[in-house]
Amino acid sequence: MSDERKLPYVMAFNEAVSQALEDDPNVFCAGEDIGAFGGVFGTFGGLQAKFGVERVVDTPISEQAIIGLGVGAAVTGLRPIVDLMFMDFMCVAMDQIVNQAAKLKYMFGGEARIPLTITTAGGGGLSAAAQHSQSLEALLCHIPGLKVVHPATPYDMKGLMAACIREDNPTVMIKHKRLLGIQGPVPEERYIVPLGVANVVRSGNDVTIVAWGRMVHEVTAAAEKLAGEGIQCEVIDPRTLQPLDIDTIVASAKKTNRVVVVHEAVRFGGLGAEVAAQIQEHAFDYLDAPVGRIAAPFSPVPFSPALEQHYIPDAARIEAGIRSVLFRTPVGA
Amino acid sequence: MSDERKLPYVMAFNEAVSQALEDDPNVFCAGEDIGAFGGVFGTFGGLQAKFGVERVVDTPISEQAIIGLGVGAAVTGLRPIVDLMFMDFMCVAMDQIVNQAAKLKYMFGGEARIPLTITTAGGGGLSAAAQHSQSLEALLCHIPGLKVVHPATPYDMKGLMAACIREDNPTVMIKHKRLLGIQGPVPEERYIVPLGVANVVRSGNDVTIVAWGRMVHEVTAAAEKLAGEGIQCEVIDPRTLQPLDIDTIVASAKKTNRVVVVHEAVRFGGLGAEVAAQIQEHAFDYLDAPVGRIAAPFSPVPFSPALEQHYIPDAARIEAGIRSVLFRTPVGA
Amino acid sequence: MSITPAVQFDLHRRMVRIRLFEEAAGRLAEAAKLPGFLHLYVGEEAVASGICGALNDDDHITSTHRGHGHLVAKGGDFNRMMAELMGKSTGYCKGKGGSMHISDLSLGMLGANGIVGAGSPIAVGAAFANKYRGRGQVAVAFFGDGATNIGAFHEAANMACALHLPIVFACENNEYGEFTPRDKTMAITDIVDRAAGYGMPGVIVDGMDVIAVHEAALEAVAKARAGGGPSLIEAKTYRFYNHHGVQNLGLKYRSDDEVAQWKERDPIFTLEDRMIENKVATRQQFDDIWAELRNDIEVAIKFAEDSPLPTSDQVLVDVYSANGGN
Amino acid sequence: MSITPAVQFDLHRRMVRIRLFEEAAGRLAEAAKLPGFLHLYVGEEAVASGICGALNDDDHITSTHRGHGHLVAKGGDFNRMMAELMGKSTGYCKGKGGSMHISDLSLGMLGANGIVGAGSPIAVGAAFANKYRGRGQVAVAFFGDGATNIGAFHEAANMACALHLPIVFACENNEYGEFTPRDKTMAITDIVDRAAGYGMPGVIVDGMDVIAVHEAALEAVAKARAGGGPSLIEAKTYRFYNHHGVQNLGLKYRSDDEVAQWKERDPIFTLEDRMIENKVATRQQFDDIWAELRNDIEVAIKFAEDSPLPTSDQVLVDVYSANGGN
Ligand SMILES: Cc1ncc(C[n+]2csc(CCOP(=O)(O)OP(=O)(O)O)c2C)c(N)n1
Ligand SMILES: Cc1ncc(C[n+]2csc(CCOP(=O)(O)OP(=O)(O)O)c2C)c(N)n1
Ligand SMILES: [Mg+2]
Ligand SMILES: [Mg+2]
Repeated sequence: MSDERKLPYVMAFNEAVSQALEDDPNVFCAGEDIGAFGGVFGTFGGLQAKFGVERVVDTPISEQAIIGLGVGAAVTGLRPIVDLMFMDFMCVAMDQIVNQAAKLKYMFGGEARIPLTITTAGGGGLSAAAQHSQSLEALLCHIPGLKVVHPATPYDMKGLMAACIREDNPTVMIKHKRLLGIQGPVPEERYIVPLGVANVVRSGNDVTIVAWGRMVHEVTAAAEKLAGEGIQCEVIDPRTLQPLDIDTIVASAKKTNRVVVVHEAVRFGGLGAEVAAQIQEHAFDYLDAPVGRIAAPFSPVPFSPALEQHYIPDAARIEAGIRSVLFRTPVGA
Repeated sequence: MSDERKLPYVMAFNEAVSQALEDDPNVFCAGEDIGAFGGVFGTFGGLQAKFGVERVVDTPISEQAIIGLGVGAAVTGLRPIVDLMFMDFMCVAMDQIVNQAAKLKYMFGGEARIPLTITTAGGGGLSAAAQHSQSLEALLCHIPGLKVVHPATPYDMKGLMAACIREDNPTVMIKHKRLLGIQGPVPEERYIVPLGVANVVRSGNDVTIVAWGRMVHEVTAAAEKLAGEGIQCEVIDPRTLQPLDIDTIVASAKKTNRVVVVHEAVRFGGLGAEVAAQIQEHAFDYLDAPVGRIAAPFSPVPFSPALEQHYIPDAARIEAGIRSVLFRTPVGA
Repeated sequence: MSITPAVQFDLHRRMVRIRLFEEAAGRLAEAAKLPGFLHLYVGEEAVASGICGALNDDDHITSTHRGHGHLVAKGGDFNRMMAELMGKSTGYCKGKGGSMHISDLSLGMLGANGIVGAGSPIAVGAAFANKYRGRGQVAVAFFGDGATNIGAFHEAANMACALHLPIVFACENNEYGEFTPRDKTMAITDIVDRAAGYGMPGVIVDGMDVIAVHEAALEAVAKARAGGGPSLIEAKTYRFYNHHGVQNLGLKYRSDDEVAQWKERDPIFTLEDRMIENKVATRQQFDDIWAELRNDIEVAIKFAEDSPLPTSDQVLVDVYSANGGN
Repeated sequence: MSITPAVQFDLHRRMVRIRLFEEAAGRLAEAAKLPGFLHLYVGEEAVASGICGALNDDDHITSTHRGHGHLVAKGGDFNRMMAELMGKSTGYCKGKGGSMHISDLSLGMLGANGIVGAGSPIAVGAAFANKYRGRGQVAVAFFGDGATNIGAFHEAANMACALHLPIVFACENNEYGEFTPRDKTMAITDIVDRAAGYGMPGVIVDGMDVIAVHEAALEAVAKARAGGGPSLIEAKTYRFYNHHGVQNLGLKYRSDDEVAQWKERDPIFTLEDRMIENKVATRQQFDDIWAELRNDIEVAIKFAEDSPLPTSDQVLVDVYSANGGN
């Protein structure tokens, strides 16, 4: 409808945080430049003015301590949202994420609740080069104890962020830097997009495409193009990457008999490998072709737009990849 | 032959390092407790006494600076070996590994040589609990710019370590803590096991088993048991996990038509997913069953031996897994 | 000593409990009855006791790989501790954590930690929560001299000072990180020299003197509780056993002389002598205390030995909270 | 000034080269001709120039996200720099690195770095190699005030002191980390207060006075070269433009007054005035220098604009050295 309220992705995030701050006095936010400045991507814009310096906290450049602040506050009863400006910086804080946040509950025999949300911004396409463009979700999804979401639309952004904040386990919310400005319908009222439930973005019988983050949009463009030729793609966005809604994916694979997984991360060892491995495990007899993977080649993210445009999958490469799974010609990296 | 010289795995490592220190004045070692004490696993035993405090350096407990020491010394012309006592601690130094060591050469447009070897100890089975037992190779193998080895025998240990040290790119040598004491033939003279070349541990026509590290031994035990029933397993140890010798694996898959991947790491997002994904890509029409994966379940490593014994795959679980791929009953985690 | 006799007895009791627990654990480890690594706190009892003696039950502490002493000092239950060390389902962590992750959230003990330095950022989080709630709770981060060389400690110390949090940084300077002496890993002698770089006061105390530690802790804790921000206490102390396990394994990284000299300053016996000299206590009283607590240990060992092992179906339990927020 | 006129001219030239390069880059960025992020060094020229002026070609430096100034000061080539910023194949990194990874190993410039603090451990490695080889080379780690809050800096500083390495830690204290003032992120005023915690000397210099910076650098570098170990130099300075890009974007995280006051202390004009006053130079000489270097910049822009973009086949090149050790 034309009178549906629209918000940009970044403001959908902001609204989810704002409503959580309103609803629950235990919620607070902390991160670099998120307070007075509102975050380098504007994600926390206006929140300190509204909720005060106690609840929207500027921190030093200390990613380990930022995550630790979240872990310690969560395990003692608060519901923190802590921000890592760029996803690449999670490497600086990896111990607190992987060895502390994710494991505390288990190591303590269940005697802990860690309602911690880590927010960060991933993805390339901004000529931000090798240390500010990575898609490292595969590293997080391999770690028991974390839940990982990566919304593709403003609607999912608000609902998944609300779900992360309410979740009693550590979650990582990955925003995509190139999606911050995209507009989409976002209800003003509170709602949740449940964790672990995929979204069937588009139905089709010929081939299943699994994609997340910005790739959902590239896949949709490719799917529209193919639809003009009568090829109907079923596009599935898991939205939550851990726990992964493999049932929805496998059901679709059994229907279409052909699957392509698309992601922005490097192909080798990316989450697409797990998706492919599980599909062939659970739908082996239904597959008419190997599960294809379209992803970044095995190199760091290059700076020059002239190179980066060949690095990140786009609609044209995805289309070609889909064709090769449909017609069983080799799939490119 | 009975007069073949045997060495324990740990001494095969030690000898490779010692010979490199003898051969190349640019080689030095640094790490926590590796100097006067010889390393908590004895891996660097005796080397400081032999080569001096300048070349076998005790460092502070500062994993980021330890890797940085290696990166900076490598890029300015030395050939460092730096040690992370436990693989779990790589999370503390992840930025230096992932964003610096692995990417420098590429970011600098190729104008760098990083002949850096990072050594560490992985794996469970010592009741060392969630922060001292992990197998995190999947995190490293997803990062372009690193090479990763994980030897299963003393022979491969010496040869792969020698190869890592001579390599002009950053390598990670993962020792397995439970293999340190195993004995095996190790020639005294210098030799190399080339990076990126798999070892066919055992030939067979019925099913291919891909395994690395300590799992090679458990798989071998299972294979021997099955051989008694006339089931011939082909056991492949990639030895180098990145770059992975997928050709050898795929060729075997095309011969046996059935594959099981076994690793100690958590199954979800483990390297087994990549192996399975590539096998179905390259040998789709040859497979008579889905590629099976036997790995750790989705939890941190538990402390109690009563739990850990159910966590790490063993010969019995592997045998069951192989049977389920042979007879197409569901494969356990 | 301006510390009352009752408090002296309390501190003494905490120390003896630690000593007995640790020595029992050491014996069990030697008898191969404890799986995994074991880092004993014997010799350093005055630090955990003097500091935890200044805390309330609802104050928080973070600990290290050498964590039993901290939990005992915070009031930990012998039975559940011993059961955890044996990997039993009745243990504090149901056998999932073991020595290196032992914890009791109800006592504000946020866990031993296998990663050197990783506890301090978590303590900062607890301190933040305490300030946020405004109920006057404080947090204490325990860590070793070696841990002050790691980035996580530095970030935690700086952030605590920047945010002016109610926290005490308690450094147990035992002059070694594992098998390497402090002077090989830092160019300073006193950890307290690091405090000024964060803008907090720092004080050196004799870590073998529980009263001295306690007095310093009372001051730092009071300051934190009153909104005065962080402080650092450096306690000079020594571990009587090896880095892990009981024996020195014939490893000559410390001289026999050095060990003997420190043992002469045993924190428990020193206190007992002083209390007797000051006519605050009698030898008999101490004998009774030791006997009583020895009995507690025997009970705990029996409890642990009789407890069931966790069953295989427990592996996948407790990874996530069942009740997510949704 | 005990610094010779020739050296004064040399330092001046380094600063002007930085200023002109940065302002050209700023203009190109505003005209949308430079992809990616751009962190300008304008205002801080005296720091890189004063310190790199004390170094030899074979000494090493590590840099930050704000890295052009360091490369220019170390002798960087305008053509290859400008081409890199434009993502061209003739750039220093063949277009793969861009502003945040610009480097010239032949000049010992071990790279700008997109990770705050990550350069310092690498500088420690270079310093280690220099000591190991014993040819008297030193390393300098440049970093910001904000970077001193991150663990990597701390570990690097401590390790350098523990191993007594030939290194200088050069802090560019411009009072902000991105858009957040220093006093929100640390409880101290002077970064130099951190030096004592590592056991190295530290000195504060006026970072707008290139002669003062240079004198401090000469001393610290000489000490390092002579085997005297690490030191810290804190240069109080200011960036004239925004954290990234050219304009302040109307963002009021700094007052106009504050910016104006610092701009009055422009390090280049201050030096020029002094040199003229001291009759070491004439206005005409400076005009000629600016004109000459302006021309170099125009040439570099043309070179970069005329250079080809890298081709798609270059994506997978340079990930690994072709000649591994085997
Ligand atoms: C990040 C990390 N690095 C290394 C280790 C191995 N390790 C365990 S204890 C220890 C020594 C710690 O020294 P200190 O902090 O002084 O504590 P102490 O053992 O003396 O009580 C080391 C290096 C670890 N557990 N974590
Ligand atoms: C680990 C890490 N955290 C955060 C950032 C984002 N960031 C880039 S520059 C910067 C500010 C750095 O401040 P300072 O060290 O004072 O240097 P300045 O920009 O003032 O020169 C921040 C927070 C980053 N690049 N890396
Ligand atoms: Mg110590
Ligand atoms: Mg700054």
